[in-house]
This record gives sequence, C-alpha cells and structure tokens, in this order.
Amino acid sequence: MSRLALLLVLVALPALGDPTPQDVQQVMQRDFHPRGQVGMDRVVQDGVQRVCTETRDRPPPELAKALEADQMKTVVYPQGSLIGDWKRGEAIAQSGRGLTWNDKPGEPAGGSCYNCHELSPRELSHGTIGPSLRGFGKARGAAPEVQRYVYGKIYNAKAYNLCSQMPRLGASGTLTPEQIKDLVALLLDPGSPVNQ
Amino acid sequence: MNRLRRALVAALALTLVRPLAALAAWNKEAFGAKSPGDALKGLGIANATASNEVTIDAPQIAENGAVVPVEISSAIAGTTALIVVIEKNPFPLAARFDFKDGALPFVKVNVKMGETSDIRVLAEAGGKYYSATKEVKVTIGGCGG
Amino acid sequence: MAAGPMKMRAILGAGFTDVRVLMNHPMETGQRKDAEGKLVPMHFIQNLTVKVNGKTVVDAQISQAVSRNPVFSFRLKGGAKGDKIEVSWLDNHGESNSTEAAVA
Amino acid sequence: MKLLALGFIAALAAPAQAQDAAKEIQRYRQMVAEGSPAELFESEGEALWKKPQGPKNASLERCDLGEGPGVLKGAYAHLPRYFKDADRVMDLETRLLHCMVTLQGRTREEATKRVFGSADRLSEFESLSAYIAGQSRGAKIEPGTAHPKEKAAYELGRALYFQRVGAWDFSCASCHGDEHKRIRMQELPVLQKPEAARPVIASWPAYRVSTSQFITLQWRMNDCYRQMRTPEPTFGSETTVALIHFLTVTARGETYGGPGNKR
Repeated sequence: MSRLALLLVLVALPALGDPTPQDVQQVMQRDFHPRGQVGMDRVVQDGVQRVCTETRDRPPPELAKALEADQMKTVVYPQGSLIGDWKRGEAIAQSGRGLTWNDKPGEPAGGSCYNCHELSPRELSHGTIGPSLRGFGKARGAAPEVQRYVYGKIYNAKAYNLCSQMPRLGASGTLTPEQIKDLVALLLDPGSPVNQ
Repeated sequence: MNRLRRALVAALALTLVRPLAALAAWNKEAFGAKSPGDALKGLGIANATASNEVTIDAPQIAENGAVVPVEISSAIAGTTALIVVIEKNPFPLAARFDFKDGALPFVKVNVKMGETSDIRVLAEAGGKYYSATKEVKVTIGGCGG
Repeated sequence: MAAGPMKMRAILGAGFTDVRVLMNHPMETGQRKDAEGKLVPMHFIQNLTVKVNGKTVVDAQISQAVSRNPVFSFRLKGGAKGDKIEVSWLDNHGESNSTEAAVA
Repeated sequence: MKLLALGFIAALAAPAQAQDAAKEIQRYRQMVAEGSPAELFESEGEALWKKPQGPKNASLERCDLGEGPGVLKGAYAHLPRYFKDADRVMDLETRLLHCMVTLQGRTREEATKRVFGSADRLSEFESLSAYIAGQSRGAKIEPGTAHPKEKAAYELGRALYFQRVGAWDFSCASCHGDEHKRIRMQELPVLQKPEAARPVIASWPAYRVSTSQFITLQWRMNDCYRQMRTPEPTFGSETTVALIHFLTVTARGETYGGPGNKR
C-alpha cells in the first residue's frame, strides 16, 4: 500500500526541465485573448490552482489543511434555513451554462451537476466524474449541520478537499446563494426525486 | 457555379425530375398527419398484425435525438414496402419505402426524434400489413453549455 | 442551399449488393430557429429513387424526420460487378440531385 | 427494456441499469459511426485546395505540408511537425494559415475571420482538413519528435494538459485524467495514455452528428477551453499546437482512419 503511494508520487512528479506552472501561465497570457465576459485574469492561477498543478492534485497534507482552512473563510452562509426549492434545484443541476465566453453575463448560470453526478433516478444521462448522489438526503437526513455541509461544499468544494475537481460554484460567482439553497433542497428535501 | 451551368441544371431539373415526381408522389395527407393513427389512415392502412419477422435494430438509448440510427428489415415473403412511424414526433410518419423486384426489404437510415418514443415499423406483403415496435429513449449528451 | 454533393458506394456481397449513399441536405423541419430567433422554413427531401441499370428498385417517400445530411443503406438482390446504380432525390423546393456508381 | 423500467422502482437494480445504459450508448455511437456523412466534405475541400484566391490569386496546391510542395499523401499523419521556413511547430490548420498568407498573399486577419464554420457552411480550414486528412487514411501517425522545438512543444503540451486554470479550476486532466469516467453519457478517454489517445487521434477531424458540423482539432481545443471557462485560445497559437502535438505524439504508431464521426 505504502509502496503504491510512493509510486504514485513518483509518477506524479513532473520531470526536470518541464515547463513550470508559471512558465505555462506566461504562455497562456500570450496565446489567449479576452472574449465576451471572460477577461485575461482567468488564466492567472490562484494559490489552490498552482499547488494542485504542481503536485498533480496530491498536495502535502499539512499544506492542504492550511489552504482548505483559507478556502473555508470564503464561504458565506445566508441567514435561516438553507433549504430552497428542489424543483428549481433540479433545473439548476441540469443546466451546464454560465461563465463561458458565449454566455451572457446577466443570465442565470447552472451548476452542471448532472455532467458529473448521478442525482435523480429519472435522469439516465449523468456523468461519473463525481460520486453518485442518489439517495443523498435519505441516508443523511436534513439536520442543520448536514445543510451547512452541503451548502458549503457547493459554495467552495476546495474548502473540503483542496484539489477536488469540483468547481467552487459559490466562490467563483457562478451560482447565487438562492440557487445553492435550491441545490441543497434537491439533495436533502425528502420530496426531492434524489431521495425517492 | 457559372450562369450557363446553373441554367443547364435548372433545365435538367425540369426535364428529368418531372417523371420522377410523377412516379413517386409524396403522400401529403399521410406525412402531414399529426397522430400515428391519422398517418396510417393516410396510407390506407386499417390494421396491422404484430410480427417478429419485422425487425428494428436501433439503440435503446440515443444520446441525441437529432440522429437516431435505425436499421429495418422484413423476413416476410413478398414484402413490398416498409413504413417508419415515430409515434411521438409532431409528424409521426417518417418514411415509406417501396421495394420493386431487385431490392431486398432492408433500409438503414438516421432519423430525428423529438423525445423518447416508440418507433413502429410496418411491412406490407400481399396487401396485408405486419408491424413491430421498439422504444428509443432520447437523452442529453455533452456538457450542455 | 443549392443541391450539395452526394457520395455513393455499391459493394457486392454474398448474393446481394450493399448500397450506401450520402447526401448533403439541411432537412429543415420548419421548427428550428436561426441565430436571430426566426423560424427556418421547412426544406427537406421528399422522394428518393434507387435504380439498377435504369430500372427502379426502391421508391421512397421521406419526411423532415430524416436527419440532416442523410445517409441511406439499401440491399439489392444479387448484382454483378459493373452494374450501374443510380440514386436521385427531389425536395419540397423542387431541387434535385442524383449520383451514379458502378458495383465494385 | 423491462429491466430498465424496474430499475426506476428498485434502487437495488441501479448498477445494472447504469451498465445497460452505458452499453446502449456505446452501441448508439457505433451505429452513428457506421452512418457517417464525413466523406461528403472531402470533395468540397479538394475544390478549395485548387481554387485561386487572395491578392496573389494563387491556389494552395504549392503548399508544403511537410512532405514537399503539394504532396498530400500521408502529410496529415506526419503533423504536427517543425517547419524551417516558419521556425516553429505547426499542425495542419496552422500550416494552412501559413500558406494562405505566404502563397495567396492574404492577411492573417482576413484568413482567420471565420475559422470555425456552421452546419450550413464549413470554414475553409474545416473543408480543407476533411480533404487533406482523407489523403492520410491508412498511413501511420508519426508526428515530428526529433527537432528541439518539437520536443519543447510536446513538453509544453503535456504541462498545459495538467495546468489547472479558469473560473472552474479545470485542467484537461480534470475530465480526461481518470479511467472509466463520463460527462453525462460521454465516456472520457484518458488522453495522456497511448491506448486511449490512439483511436481518438486517428479519427480527427470528424463529422459531429449532434450539430451536423465538421470539426477539427483546433476547434476541439477551443471548445474545451470555452467549457473550462478560460478566455479564448488564439487559432494556431503555440498553446493549441503544443496540446495537439502532445496528444498526437501520445497516439503515434496508430493507423490513421479518419475523417471520423463524433456524437
């Protein structure tokens, strides 16, 4: 097991002389151009992106813990219940729009959830990059701490797992707090198809 | 394309296409029908017998309704036509193929489906009709953005 | 769009000939909207004919439910190398096209 | 079918249902691939290759794609490669743009006004790609790897593949990094692995049935970055060529079989 882990680390290490993330960023700054609502700031890596690139998504545990704590500070919880409307949540989970250069800035974005996760059993066309969330609320209930966890995870997945492949949907400005509450409902509401 | 060639093509279309058009009129009533029942009525089909000698090879799930490949055939002796009806399409009748001596009752074609639906294929043999159906689920593919 | 290109292949099998024909056509349903939100008018092939050495063997009527840039495969009885296969179509605008190939 | 219906009711049947669905989608793709109209576009590209255009009223027939001026046989299978006259590594589309500028006397701006076309009208690069790639059917994929700039392009391409960037923190490997993953029903090839890259690269460029468009690798890079929520990569830039080079080198040895067919 530990030998396997060591092997993985060795495989993940970039070879000497390979372009560093900073080199790549410079190339991208030269080779990309702004379009629509997307500006050049988006090719500049933040600390999370840089560390995850450098370590091929396997950051040293202490560093990961410290950076996850930083990310947790970005999560803003609204007052009161975190459970919105699962029906609206389903539509948000289905939509893959938002933040691309051909999306219009004012228009509501989606969460692209079905691209990676199984949710409602009625939707056969779901991805598998993320874990299946079918029956999520049925297994966990909808207590306030569960609501907080789900809201926080959608808002900033990197606060829980630094190099997660899941976007920081709240912190990136993709989804509004209302939309995230609707997704919390989709996962936790006993009436949601996810929990049927 | 230059003007002369265009004129020639137009003239050709007039002379050559006329007999084709006369030969195979397009059944406006059947193709314009908005229900499977009316479409069959338009084709003069009153009833059809279910038959496992009519085969439809199509995927159970299609990732895109714009292109659903279907392969249809009939093993019934003397089959002279195959008819494709997509039950839930706004205009259900999709195609009618008439086979003369020299062709086997076999066609492969891509069709559009507005939503999950049964595809019904009818074979005509000796003035009688035989049919089979197959459901195709239409799903969403790609990132959706 | 004017009548676009067609391509055909006719290959001799064991006791039959497989004919595969590709045609360039928008097959507009009349329900699709263009970039400006205007409905694109119906434009689709209605009739399709397959001939072997000048004799009609398949006569098809099709609707707008056939996919854009249609691809058809037909199967003919017997056949011999060099048989002349001709496929022609006619659409609802009166446009038409045809192509020929020898069985290989 | 019945099994599928039962799956909706019995949660226990879920894995079987998912497996069935994946298998059926696989079959769908195979059937779609068998009925590809991709060949239709090759003749259009041939006409364009031979058509005099630009201030010099010249065709592209003297364009050197690496095998000598006007030689098309196998040329696509040996790209991307280093070109001395441009002192850089180029993929097919970048090289075509170079020839439009040098042979036809066109400006870069004019020639790249419409690099990606539509179902109604292909771009020049798309129809030319269909024609030229078709002339490599049966040839072994062997992009250039000997020149130092080819080595550098490969390394840059690999680094780009793993660079996490954009509003959603994705790298290419976020989706194409683990085995047996899907987006919706689309299985994702792990493109840094030769066995996965080979069949994929061997079928580009391709006809895409869902949009009735003919698509090229420059388009694929562009649209992946769009979905990664980055700004737009410039057509023919070092970034796009390096990624294409990295993927093609990973796929080398495979017999080219395109233009292909995609969902």
